[in-house]
Amino acid sequence: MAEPSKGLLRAQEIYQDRSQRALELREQGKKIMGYLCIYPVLEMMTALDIVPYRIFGDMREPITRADAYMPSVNCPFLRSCLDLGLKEKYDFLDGIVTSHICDVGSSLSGIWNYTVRTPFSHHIDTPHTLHETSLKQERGLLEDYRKALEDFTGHKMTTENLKKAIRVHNEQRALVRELYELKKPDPPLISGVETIRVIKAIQSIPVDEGNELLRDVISEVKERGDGPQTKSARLLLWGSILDDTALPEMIEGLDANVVMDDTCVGSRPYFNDVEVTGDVIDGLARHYLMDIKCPRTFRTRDYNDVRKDYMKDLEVRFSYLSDYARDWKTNGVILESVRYCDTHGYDVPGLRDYLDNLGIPSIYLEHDYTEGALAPLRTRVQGFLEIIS
Amino acid sequence: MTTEAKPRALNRLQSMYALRAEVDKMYEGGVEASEEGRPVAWVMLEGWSNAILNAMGVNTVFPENYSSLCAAQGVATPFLERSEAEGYPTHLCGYARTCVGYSSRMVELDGKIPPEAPAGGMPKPILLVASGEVCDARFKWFQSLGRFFDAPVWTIESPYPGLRERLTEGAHERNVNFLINELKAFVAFLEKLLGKKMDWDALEHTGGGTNEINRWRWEINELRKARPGPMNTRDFWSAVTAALFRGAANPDVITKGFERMYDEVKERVNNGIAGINRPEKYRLSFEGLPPWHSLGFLEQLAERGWNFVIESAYRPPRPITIDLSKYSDPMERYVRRRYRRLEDSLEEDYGPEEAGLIIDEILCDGVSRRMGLRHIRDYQVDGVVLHVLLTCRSTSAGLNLLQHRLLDVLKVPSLVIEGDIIDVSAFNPAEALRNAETFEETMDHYRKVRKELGMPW
Amino acid sequence: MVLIYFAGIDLGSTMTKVVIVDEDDQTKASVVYHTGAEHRRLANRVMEESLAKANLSIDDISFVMATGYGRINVPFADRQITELSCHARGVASFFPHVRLAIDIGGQDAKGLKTRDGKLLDFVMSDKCAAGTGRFLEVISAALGLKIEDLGDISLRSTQKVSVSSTCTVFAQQEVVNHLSEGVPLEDVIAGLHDAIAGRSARMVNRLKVEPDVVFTGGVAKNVGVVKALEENLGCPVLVPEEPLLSGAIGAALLGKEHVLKALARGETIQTGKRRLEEATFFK
Amino acid sequence: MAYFLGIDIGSATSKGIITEDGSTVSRHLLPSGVNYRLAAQEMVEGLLAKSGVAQEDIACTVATGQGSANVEIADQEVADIRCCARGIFSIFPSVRTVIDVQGQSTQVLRLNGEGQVANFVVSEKCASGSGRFLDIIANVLQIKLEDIGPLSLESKNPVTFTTGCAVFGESEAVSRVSEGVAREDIIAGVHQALAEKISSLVGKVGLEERCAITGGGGLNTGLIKWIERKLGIELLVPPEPQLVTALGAAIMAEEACK
Ligand SMILES: Nc1ncnc2c1ncn2[C@@H]1O[C@H](COP(=O)(O)OP(=O)(O)O)[C@@H](O)[C@H]1O
Ligand SMILES: Nc1ncnc2c1ncn2[C@@H]1O[C@H](COP(=O)(O)OP(=O)(O)O)[C@@H](O)[C@H]1O
Ligand code: SF4
Ligand code: SF4
Ligand code: SF4
Repeated sequence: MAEPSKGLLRAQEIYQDRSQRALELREQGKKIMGYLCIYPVLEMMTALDIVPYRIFGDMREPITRADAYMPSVNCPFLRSCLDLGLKEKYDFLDGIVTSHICDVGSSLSGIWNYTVRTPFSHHIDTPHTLHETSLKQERGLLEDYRKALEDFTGHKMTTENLKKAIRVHNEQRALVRELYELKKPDPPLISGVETIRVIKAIQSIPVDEGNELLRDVISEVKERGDGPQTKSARLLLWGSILDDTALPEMIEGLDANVVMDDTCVGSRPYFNDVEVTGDVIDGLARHYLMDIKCPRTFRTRDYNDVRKDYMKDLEVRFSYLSDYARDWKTNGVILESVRYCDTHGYDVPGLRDYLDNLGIPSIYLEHDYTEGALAPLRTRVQGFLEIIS
Repeated sequence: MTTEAKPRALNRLQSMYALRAEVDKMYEGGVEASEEGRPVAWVMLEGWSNAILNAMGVNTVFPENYSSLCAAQGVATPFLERSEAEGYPTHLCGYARTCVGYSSRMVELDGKIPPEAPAGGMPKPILLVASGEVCDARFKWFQSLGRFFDAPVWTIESPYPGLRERLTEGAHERNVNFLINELKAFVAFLEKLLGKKMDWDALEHTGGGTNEINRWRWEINELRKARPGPMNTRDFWSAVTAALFRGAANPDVITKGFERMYDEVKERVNNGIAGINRPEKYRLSFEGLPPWHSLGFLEQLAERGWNFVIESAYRPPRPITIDLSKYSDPMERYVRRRYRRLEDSLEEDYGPEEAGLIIDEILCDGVSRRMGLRHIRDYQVDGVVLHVLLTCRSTSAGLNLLQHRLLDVLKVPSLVIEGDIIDVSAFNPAEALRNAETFEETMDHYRKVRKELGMPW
Repeated sequence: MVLIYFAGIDLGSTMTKVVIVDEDDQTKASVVYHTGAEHRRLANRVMEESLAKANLSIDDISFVMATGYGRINVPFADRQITELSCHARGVASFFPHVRLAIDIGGQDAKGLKTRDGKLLDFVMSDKCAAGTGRFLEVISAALGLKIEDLGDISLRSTQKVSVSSTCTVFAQQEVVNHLSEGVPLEDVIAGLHDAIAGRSARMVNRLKVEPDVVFTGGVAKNVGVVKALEENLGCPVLVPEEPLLSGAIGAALLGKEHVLKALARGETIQTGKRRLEEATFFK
Repeated sequence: MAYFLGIDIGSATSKGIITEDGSTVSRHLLPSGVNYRLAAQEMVEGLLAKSGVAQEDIACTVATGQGSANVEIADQEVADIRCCARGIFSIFPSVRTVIDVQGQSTQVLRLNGEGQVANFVVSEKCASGSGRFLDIIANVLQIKLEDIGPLSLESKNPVTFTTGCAVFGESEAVSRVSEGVAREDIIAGVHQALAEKISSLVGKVGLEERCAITGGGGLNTGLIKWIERKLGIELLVPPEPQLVTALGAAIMAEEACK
């Protein structure tokens, strides 16, 4: 038998056939838990030896069954997820955890329960604000979630196991950040396309295996000679779900490298650690409510400010992006969103104001989550590259 | 052209006009307050903040409603286009886009109300009260208005749990406390903003008034079960805004208005008069928000004998007396008056037996097939119109599932009409009418099916 | 002194345009051809024809810049650049004070914010033929009219009718229905022009309309759309004498500037293989 | 003697049928052309001439289709979906799902045991989801309509279009041909895309066995195969699929007289 592949090759294999490992583990009697978006707390799954498996859509597969259950004016990514569910592509899941990511995301959990009927399901109603009360609420919600998982597995989640899980997940976060460090040089050592493959791969396998994969990738990337070439543009990619390499492939086929991103199949879930607090759940609640920066959360400079200062407000909401732009030396930002995504859509004008103010050029691209939709975007990206070069 | 051979197909309620006028007064009141230097806030409909703001002497106006007013008067399009020019994607909520366009126009005019604004316009706000309830649009939208106003935004968070999670032990009390603390934080903020203390006694009054109004609205809806249906949804939409978007208006005035409406509807029931001036061939329910720009379309459906006897949105809650004597904290009283345990409201609505079935469904599947269909049965509805909105996710996302459940559980068919609350270009009336004709056959079919199954209508 | 020439080729979805300029930016030759299925591949012929017109051979051309929908696959080009940048540059050569350029071609509509020939920002229409020159082509073909005549016909209109179908194919049907109901031709055509202009105006509003506004692309040859665009934007709109050529001219000029810049930096100019071969599209 | 007339003025083709006692006496098809009113007149004249029936003997006329308003002699206008249901029911009483592929739109309906429409859904208003897309491509590829279906089945490698627009699809098809792509691969790509859209519509109303195809699309044997592959069932094809709606209209006319 051939040597099992490692590093980037392995990442690509998993990217192309995501469920393969999950199916193997299921054979061995492990429970596989699907989750949508990045708000369902993974540490609690890992603590109970459940394998977290992120649910994605497939922009290469036409949506044919989901339209019966969800109007086409809704997020095509979620419609695609549902479509795959209805086509029995997620039948190997033992359960599914959803959270209040957005309206359609919440609705989907009910629709999924009605139509796909995965045996176990749980919904976490993550609040939108960072008010003190919200933190308390999130904490309570996580207690419920913990109980639900315990009932599901029939095992207690000990503090010890939970702490251990937090440590492995933090390790994963650190490894991802280390990987992103390798994107800082010019040319970057790993391309945007490869990055998505790696991230999607680690969101498809148990966390410890993901860490091993990350380590392999990091050492391979550091040493290889056939990495990306220097290009005139170093881009930061911001946006809603991007679970396919098609868009970065198109961009990197032009005179640009995607060197940094703020998307949830990218840096978003990994750039802050979970603090191991005395009461472990406190730290988890704080992380998942406050640390993940995503337009679904209402963030403002100071909730008790009686006067709004627009620019300062934008600063608080988006300054991490200017840090990214500075540290990864990007000279342009591509804002990307699937059509009908409200949470990202409302942020676009403000975010562009902010970037304009800093003199960072940006462009907004909207697509309907099909592969074919990307071709017409090519001229736009190229035009943008001509503007910034 | 005054040659009206045939009376109009819709039979409008006279009492509706007075109520409708109250909404204009609310906006006039806002402008007046602003001119006198009193504070005006823009708020979202969610039922929590308005009474608190009014108790603090803040006038409230409602951009959601204001946008539908613009649409109804046919002046929304320039605002929509303005919002597009500001770089807002066109799929965003029509209310929000109208409001963005309006705000941008205001900035252009140095904070003055645009002269083309209907009903006197909405004055510049000192505060924007967003809401985490119902949909994402309603907090993202106000947040993004920061481009136009230096008014702070406060988002009122409210729990929006999954059904099964709502039944989890301890969840209800946690949610109640969440609300109480959340609203108290809001009050603390308001006190800081306005430099004065909350008037808790006033809250008892402003908060309680809604219950009276809702009680009359409930009674009116009870009357609408009659055959023929005495009140068409068109009148419901015209009048309901007075209850929902009451602003600082005296609740007693609105209560009186609905009381009069009750009398008029009652009179109709006694005399067998319908909400349409044509034989009631089909009884329908309208699910989703209405096409504010084309309410006249209901006239054309009434012409075919379609009587919309009930609607899904903004149905008043069943009036119940809640024993609040245990609770002395005014905020707790305020919250408990409205935020109920799911089990309790189900039991009141469906009776213990069916409520039990629903709860079992929820515990087992995480969803219920039966829940939320009560009005279809009670009003003996032949068919349902599902208004799928181009720009509103939260009211549209579940409609297709509803369509399946209605057929599965009650054998009631639905007609999907695509359109929008504000954007008239999303609606094709000719096509909708064509499909309406075919849908009559579908309704006939399911009448037979229900009969065969021994269902009561 | 050696004369130096630069060529720009704009391989559009509908029209292929070639412009050759000399070192003083003077146009030596320009050729416009229907792209058509064959000509799409035979861009080389269009190039040859313009060389003949200018009395030059391909070796006299210092640099060939390709732009337009089919730019990527022009085998004799030295470099490709998007039509966005080229239009911005080209338009400025006619109207130096242009701030907003609107280009409506066969495949899409674009709005370009520019200053001194530089592209600052842009918007582009979506993947639907409604709102493009194709829309007018399809309908004029169905009515047996010449595309050149639409403009004059529409100017006679006193009361334009609105066309409610957005889909080009169905609008064609609707137009036919209007006509069979006796609506005057000019009113229907004026309605179509208004539909196109309205779409573009809403789109370019995102760039904040500032004079001078210049309108280019094949559709700018249509006086009816020009008028409708002025109405929809509420400001005057300038049209160059040959609105089809701005992309090709811009390409030629950008080619020249590219060469000059490289020379100034003491670099050698990278040129392609210069094969006067057929172009291909779907790669 | 009582005759009944059903006239379907479609977006591209007008169809008419005269019945007597439930059986067809005469049928007629002609292009709708640019003037529906004219087409309607010619249709009536043509039908009467073919059948030898006198206009006075027509007891009732029902008009349907896009241009139904232009049939002056019509006693009633009825929505085409209802007529389609009636028509197919008279041919295949056991059919419960119908896919009606017309020029301007595609509709899927469910029938009850009495031939009434129990549920239905109509495609979006974009030509790329209708039979018209096939016509456009067939036209530019210079293939006769009746040949596109069989030809599409010869393809091993259906082309995926880079555009979702029927109008741009036309020019794309042309360019692809000139670049050497086989015509069957192009036409197969269009069929496949249409079949996908149709199967999504079928999903919306739910598929119940015994499913038929009607409308001009029912003449396209290739399209039928593509849909069958997508849905995994066999479709029933009436002998004259394009005339089903007109037949239904005639039946409606008879019912109206009873
Ligand atoms: N003489 C003319 N009069 C009016 N319109 C014209 C004329 N010539 C071309 N057009 C319009 O211009 C469009 C082509 O414009 P063009 O800018 O060449 O597009 P592309 O760059 O995509 O080839 C055609 O679709 C047609 O509508
Ligand atoms: N002989 C044929 N072979 C294959 N397809 C055909 C044939 N004739 C017509 N069609 C298809 O049928 C469609 C027209 O269907 P029809 O029901 O007559 O539409 P309409 O009622 O809108 O005119 C055309 O778009 C074409 O795709
Ligand atoms: S892309 Fe937007 S709408 Fe879709 S799941 Fe994410 S947040 Fe929700
Ligand atoms: S529920 Fe719909 S209509 Fe209401 S504010 Fe939200 S998006 Fe807009
Ligand atoms: S609506 Fe018509 S013009 Fe637009 S994409 Fe569809 S087929 Fe093309």
